[in-house]
Order: sequence, then C-alpha cells, then structure tokens
Amino acid sequence: MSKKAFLSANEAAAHGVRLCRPDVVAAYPITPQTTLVEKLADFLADGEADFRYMMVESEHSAMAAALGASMMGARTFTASSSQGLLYMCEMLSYVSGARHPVVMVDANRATATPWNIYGDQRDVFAMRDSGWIMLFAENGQEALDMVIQAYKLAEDPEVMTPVMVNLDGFTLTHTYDLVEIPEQEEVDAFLPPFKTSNKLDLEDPKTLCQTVGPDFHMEGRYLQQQAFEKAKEKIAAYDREYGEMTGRSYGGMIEEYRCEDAELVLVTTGSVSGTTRIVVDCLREEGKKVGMIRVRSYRPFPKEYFDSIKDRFAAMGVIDRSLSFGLEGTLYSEVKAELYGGSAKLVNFIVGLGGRDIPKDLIAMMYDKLDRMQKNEAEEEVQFLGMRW
Amino acid sequence: MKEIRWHGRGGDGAFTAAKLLGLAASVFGGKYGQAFPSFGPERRGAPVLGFTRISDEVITDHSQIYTCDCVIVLDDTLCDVTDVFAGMKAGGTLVINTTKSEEEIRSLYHGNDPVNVVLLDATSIALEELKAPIVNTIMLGAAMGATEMVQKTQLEEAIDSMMAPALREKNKKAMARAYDLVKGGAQG
Amino acid sequence: MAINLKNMSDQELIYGAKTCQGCGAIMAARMAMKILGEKTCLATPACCFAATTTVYPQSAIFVNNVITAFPALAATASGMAVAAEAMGWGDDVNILALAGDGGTVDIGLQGLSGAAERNDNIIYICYDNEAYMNTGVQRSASTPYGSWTTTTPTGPCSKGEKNKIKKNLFEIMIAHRVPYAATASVAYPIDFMEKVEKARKIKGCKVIHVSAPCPTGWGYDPSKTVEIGKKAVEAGLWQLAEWEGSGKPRLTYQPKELSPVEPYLKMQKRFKHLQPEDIQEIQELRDAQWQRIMETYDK
Amino acid sequence: MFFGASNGVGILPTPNSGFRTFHPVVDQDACIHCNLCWIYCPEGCIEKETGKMVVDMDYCKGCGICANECPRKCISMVKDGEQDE
Repeated sequence: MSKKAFLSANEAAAHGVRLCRPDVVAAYPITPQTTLVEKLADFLADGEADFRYMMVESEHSAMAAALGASMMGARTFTASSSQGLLYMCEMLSYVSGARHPVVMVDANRATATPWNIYGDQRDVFAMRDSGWIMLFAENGQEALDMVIQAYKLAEDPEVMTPVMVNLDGFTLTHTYDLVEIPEQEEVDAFLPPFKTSNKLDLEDPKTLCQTVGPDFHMEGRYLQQQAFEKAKEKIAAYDREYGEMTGRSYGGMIEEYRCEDAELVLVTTGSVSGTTRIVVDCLREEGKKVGMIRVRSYRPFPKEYFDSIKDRFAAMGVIDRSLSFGLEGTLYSEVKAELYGGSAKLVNFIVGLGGRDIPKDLIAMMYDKLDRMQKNEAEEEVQFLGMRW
Repeated sequence: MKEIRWHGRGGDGAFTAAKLLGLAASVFGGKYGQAFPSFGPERRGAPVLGFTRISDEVITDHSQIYTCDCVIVLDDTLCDVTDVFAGMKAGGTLVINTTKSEEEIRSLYHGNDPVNVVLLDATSIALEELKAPIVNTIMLGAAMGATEMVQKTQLEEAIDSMMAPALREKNKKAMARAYDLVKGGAQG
Repeated sequence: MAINLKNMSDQELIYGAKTCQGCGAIMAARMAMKILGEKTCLATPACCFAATTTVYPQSAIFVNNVITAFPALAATASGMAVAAEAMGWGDDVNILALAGDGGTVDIGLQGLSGAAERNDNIIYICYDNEAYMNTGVQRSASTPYGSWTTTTPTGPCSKGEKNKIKKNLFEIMIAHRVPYAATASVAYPIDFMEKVEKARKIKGCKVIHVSAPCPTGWGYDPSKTVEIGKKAVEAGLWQLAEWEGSGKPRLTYQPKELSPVEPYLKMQKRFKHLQPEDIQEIQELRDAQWQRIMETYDK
Repeated sequence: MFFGASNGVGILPTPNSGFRTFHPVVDQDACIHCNLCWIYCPEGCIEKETGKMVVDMDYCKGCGICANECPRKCISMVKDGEQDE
C-alpha cells in the first residue's frame, strides 16, 4: 500500500531517490535545492536509506564524484540549482559523453547577476547542449514519480544517458502538497538493480572517458543522438508502465490538456501548467475553445509531436520562464522551428523571470491575446508580460 | 477552495502552522491541501508569510495567494509594517494574537465588506501551556475554532505526525484550549 | 618494505605511450604502477599523461583507467573510492589519481583539498614538471623563480617567472592532516617507490608530490632527465621528504652538502637568460628555504 | 562500438620506434645487472628477466637515459641504421 504524505517537491523528490536505492549521493547545498539534500541526510540519519553520502566542497566536485562513482558501477544521484548548475557545466558533458546514467534534480532558479535565488528556467536552458535528458515536473507527485522513471530511463542499455529532473525553484521545491509515496516493493519491481558493462572491472579492465581525435569523435556524437532518439520511445513506454503500476501516468514527452477541439493553446513547462489548467477550465466554461500543451521532455525534444500539430490550432502561445538574449524565449524558438510552415499563428510570452509570480489573470490575458490573433489582430511576436512598466 | 495567509516573524513557526493545516486537511481530512512559505532566505525576526490552500478538488494552482478566506496574525506588531487585511474576501476572518481592542484592529481595515475579527491573547496561553512565547499551534487552534476549515482531531493527528514527540501533548493541549475558547465565543 | 629492483616483475602496466623522449611524468607513473599493480583503477585529468596514453582506439594503460576534467581529478577519484567501498570492490583495490602540477596545485587544488579533508581512500600522485606542458609550457604555481615559460617569456623587461616560492603542496597537505604525504623525485626511484608502497598500505587520502623533469619544457637533452632530477635534489632545490600523519615532516634523503645551484640551472634552456646576480638570488632563496627545512623538519 | 565508454585497455596499434634517432646497444658482458637502466627507462621497454638486458626496439624512443645512467657505461647509443657493435 502506498502512503499519503504532505511534502514539498524537494522532499518528494528525495523520497523518489530513496526508493531508487542509490549507492552513492554526492551533493553541495544551494538554495532552493537545499531541502532536498537535507532530506536525504535525514533518511540516512533515521536509517531509512543506505547509501554513501559525499558532502563535497563544490558543485563541480559533486558532479565529478558522481562521475567517479558511476564509473565503478554505482547508482548515483546529485542535485543542484542555478549558479551551482553552471559550475557543474563542465562535468555535465563528461558524464553524458561517457554515457554514465547519473540522475540529478535541478531546482530551477535564475542565474546571476542580479543575484536572485528565485524560480526561473534560465539555468537549465543554459545547459541545453550538455547531452543530458531534461525533464520537467509539474508538481511534487510528479517530481517523485519522475525521479524513479528517470533512473529507469537513464540506465536503459539503449539509452545510457544521464537525466536531469527539473523542478521550479520555490514554486515547487518549497510548496507542500499531497503526495502518494509508493511502496519500496513496487519501485523495486519497476526499477531493477543497476547493471552495466560501462564501468571499470578488475576481471576485464576498461578505459572510460577516453580521449578521441577527429577521426572518431563524430561517431560518438552520432551514437549519443541515437540514444536520445531511442529515449523518445522509452519515456513514453516507462511512463505507461509506471502508470499501470501506480495509476499515475503523465503522457510521455507531452501532455495535452483539453486540446481535442481547441483552437487556442498555450505551450508550458513545469509548475505554470497547473495554474494554466485552472484558467483553461474557467475559459472552457465560458465556451472558449482553449487548451494547453505541457512539454515534459525538453531533451529529447518532442519534435515529431510538434511537426504533427502544425495546422491543428489557430493560434499558439509559448510560455517561457527563460530567454535567449537577442532572440526570444528558449522554448519558443524550438517550438516555432518545429511548427515551421504550419498555419498556426505564434506568439511568445516571457513571464515569471527571477521568481515573478504568474497569476491566473495573466494567463487569461495570454488566451485573450491568442483570441485576438485568431481574429487577425496584430500582436508582437515576443512579449514580456506582468512587468512593472 | 479556501485560501489562508499567515503573518509571522522568521522563527516563530508561522509556516509550520501553515503546513500543519495543509497536512490536517489533506492526509487526515481527506481533502486536498497546499502550503508554501513566502519564498526566500530565512531570517529570524523578519516579517514572513505562510500560505495554505484547502480544497475538495485537486489543487493545481501554483500562483501566489491574492485573496484570503482567513488571515492569521501571530504577532500584532506586524500590523505596523504590513496590511494584514490585504486581499480579505467578504465574510473572511482575521485571527490575531493581540491584547488590543477589536476597534483598534478593525480600524486597520479599509474595505467595505463585512469581515470577522477574532482576538486572542495567544502569548499568555503559550507562556502558560508551553512555557515559551510560541503561538503557532495556538493560533492554528483559534483559527480552526473560528472557521471550522478542518476538525480538531485532524489537527491533533497532524501535530502527532509532524512535531517532535516531546512537543506533541503540550501543543495539542494549547491548540485545543484556543480552539475551545474561540468556539465557545469567548475571546481570550 | 625494502624495494628490490631484482625481484620486480618485467610486467609493464603502462606501455607504448606517446610521451616525449625522456619524459619524467611517464617514469613516475610507471614506477608507481610497479608498486600498485593490476588491482589499480587509475584516474587522470586532461593532461600530458592522458593525452599520450589513451587516444582512441589505442590505450597504453593496461589497468582500469579513466580521464576526467582538468579540475576534477581528486573529486572523481573520491567518487571512485567511495563507490568502491559501497560496491564491495575489496580493500586491496587502489584508486590512483595522477595529475601534473597545474592540474594539482592550480585548478585541481580545491578538489584535492576536499578529498583530503574528507580523507577519501585514494593515492594522489602529482608529477611536477613545473609548468603546463600539455598546452606547451605555460607557467603554473609550481614554476620556479626565474624560469622562462611561454607566459613568462624573457626579454628586456622580464626575467621569467616572478613568483619566488613554488606553491608547497606537501605542506598544504600536512595542514590537512592527511594520513600520509611525501615528496619524491623520479631520479630516486627506490625512495619514490617505497613511499608509494607506504601510501598503498594506509587507508585515507595519501598525497605524493614527485618531481618529474621535462626535457621539452625545460630545454635539455632527453638523456639527462635523471641527471637533472638528481642535481635539483643535490642543490637543495627539491627535497625528498615524508610525513606519516603526526610529528614533524622528515627528510628521507639529505645531501651531505648542498651543491651550488648554477650547474643545475645552466643545464636548462629555461634558465639560460639568468645573469650571475640572478643565479645568486636563486641560491639565496634556496638557502632561506633550506634553513627553514632544517629548522622545521626531522632529519 | 560504444566508445567514450567501456573501451579495452592495452591496445597498441602503432610502435614508437619512429621517435628515435639513436638506439641503445647493451654490452651484455660488461653489464652487472644493477637494473638501473630498467627502472629508469620511461618506456619500460628493457626486459631483464631473461638474464640479459633486452630492449624492445618497437617501443624504445632512443632517449638515452639508460646510457646516461649506466654506472658501468656499458650502454652506447648507436644511430639507427648503422651497424650495432
């Protein structure tokens, strides 16, 4: 029997980690990730978990230690945020390039400067090309479930790629919610012990993280790309399998909400999706044909899905809690690229940077703008909403 | 959906009370609960906010709370630095730890809608029951006595499951005393 | 254990590396591996050693080995050591971290300090060739005073490296109270290998700083690597010392009388610009350092 | 192929003899088997167990450390292609 608890997403993710029985956890504290690594320490102190906890002296070393541990065949976890993730950046590509299935949680937070500890997704999007699978959870329950699915995905022999589970800083990491904690036996049945040939071995010595020249480097990158393609199927398959076990399934790489006959849709990630659902429900009651598309997997990107909906909606808005200076919202660029040649009118809403709240009336305003676009009224393509001026 | 805001100072347990309420409503009350602090670094003594949502439906709202069914103020000096009535819904309830008069507190309200004001000298109860001026569970009891958002037994279960064993009994007693006091219509 | 060359096996665990002729770094690695043997997991950062031993598809290392990022060696090795314990690899497995001076005393020092403080069960060997050699001879915090490098070029306004004191890894590690720290030189293989053997038997973070002359970066004939290494020790510009976790550090070899620094400096192109007064200054710096050692180390 | 991960060890496709201009020639009669050349050789390409000091000419780079350090001076460096003594 699973157990209900009232947990923050950080605590829920920590339960997910505990249930995956990691061998080694290496971490360094940073707001708003801290309560996650504290919870893991509590599990050890209370005898509820059994792993080696490396309290290292920096994020760079946290990811380096995770790499070292994974090289020995250990199931490994780490977590970070913002500047810490940027400091880890160098090691992210070592871990992914050498195909070590480390799982980490990133508590999404603005990057300095100005120094700001609040929710924002620019940290993860700055790591876009690190070679990590990047998933976004909407709430604490999904954070827990996603960590468990992340290990299954990362350690799949056809994937063997590290996974970053993203939680919106504070909005999720510090918000308490009703969460169902699966039983250990259930998780054990879903996630077998970590077995890999990609590790050091005294009987059959190995070289890992090898130097490669121009003559072979591209082939390695091609294999990584293939692994990401494979991951697309696996994300959906493991989500289904997990759903059969727990009754909770999230739709794979994408979740559509009331899109069946929708004309106006917003594309979201993370916690703003929950708030958007409420707005969709309200507008539906008013008879507006609105819907929401939630991106759960940013890498691999649901390219085929967006290709397939090119002409399905009249107008689409992409909510970005990040932006690429000199261009537009990071997520918007990619959605737009996949919708190229389609008939949907597109707009990008930059909101919620550095912890700015995204209230329901602001989301309602976005749907209103989509409505005007559908009626051929002009809207600026990239809009900052919820500003002081 | 009930939306509750807690006013406290860093270290006085306002967010703990917000969490206890969410826990009581959800895990022990069969509803759905959500609780979150005013986000940011924790500084002892600085004004802080805590928030609780309670609903019969799944709570997916991840925006801030702007309107309140109930506001609970753990320390009346906060009235000097914050508008404790901000966002109060018509018919909402303000529960405040104070020895001031109802008129003094009501004078802070700028709205036209009727609001309930519940006064309690929670600090005196805390000093008697807990031997320390910690009022969070007392104010929780008072607020629930005033609004019935959750049941007393659910709060007791929440205290048992969240607080350290040594604190449970005396906090339950203090909470119940405030609950009964407010429920009985008396103001402490 | 006394090291006896006669009894040592011909088995080579590092072979065929594409290092320069007369490379001191690969000598240090080879000597260490002679002691540590097949049950060793070797970790190196991006450095000369890594770039010359493991370029796909070839591999000149015959034991488990990994390459990690430049600043990340100690933390990677720590992770390996902790996981080895967690996964039950056994007490006889050695986690050997091997890096140059730049990767250790500059960019890698934070990680090494962390590993030392946590006392993770690794053997960390820094081969010191006194500059960033893999990138083509740039100064590091281990480059000696007066030395030419490509970033401390000599000219009318420069005499080369200005920092008068090399960063003292040995004493930094003693300050961390690691269970074993030592300095050594590839020119004194028995001394070095005995220190590796001691380190192998101790649990915790062991650090050995070994002088490894570099014919390419220092500018001398490759046949002189050992000769130069010996001259540095005989001139008191490098010491052979160890610290076993308590008491004072101890010299494991003490020249009867320090030889002048000039012959050592004159053998190398990196010092060829030095004038007699510069050499005099280096000798005075040496004297001050040596006096400090005589006062604070056991003989 | 799954490289960047899990490659074998000890794979030596190319010899290092091309690094060399001179190669060592050991006077086996004068050798006292002190093994200093053996331990100092950066390449580890001198074999001692047969009772003779045998150099693996595929991997000797001709650095000359062995000749320089031999206490009996019984190793000479001979230009590649010229007749060994």
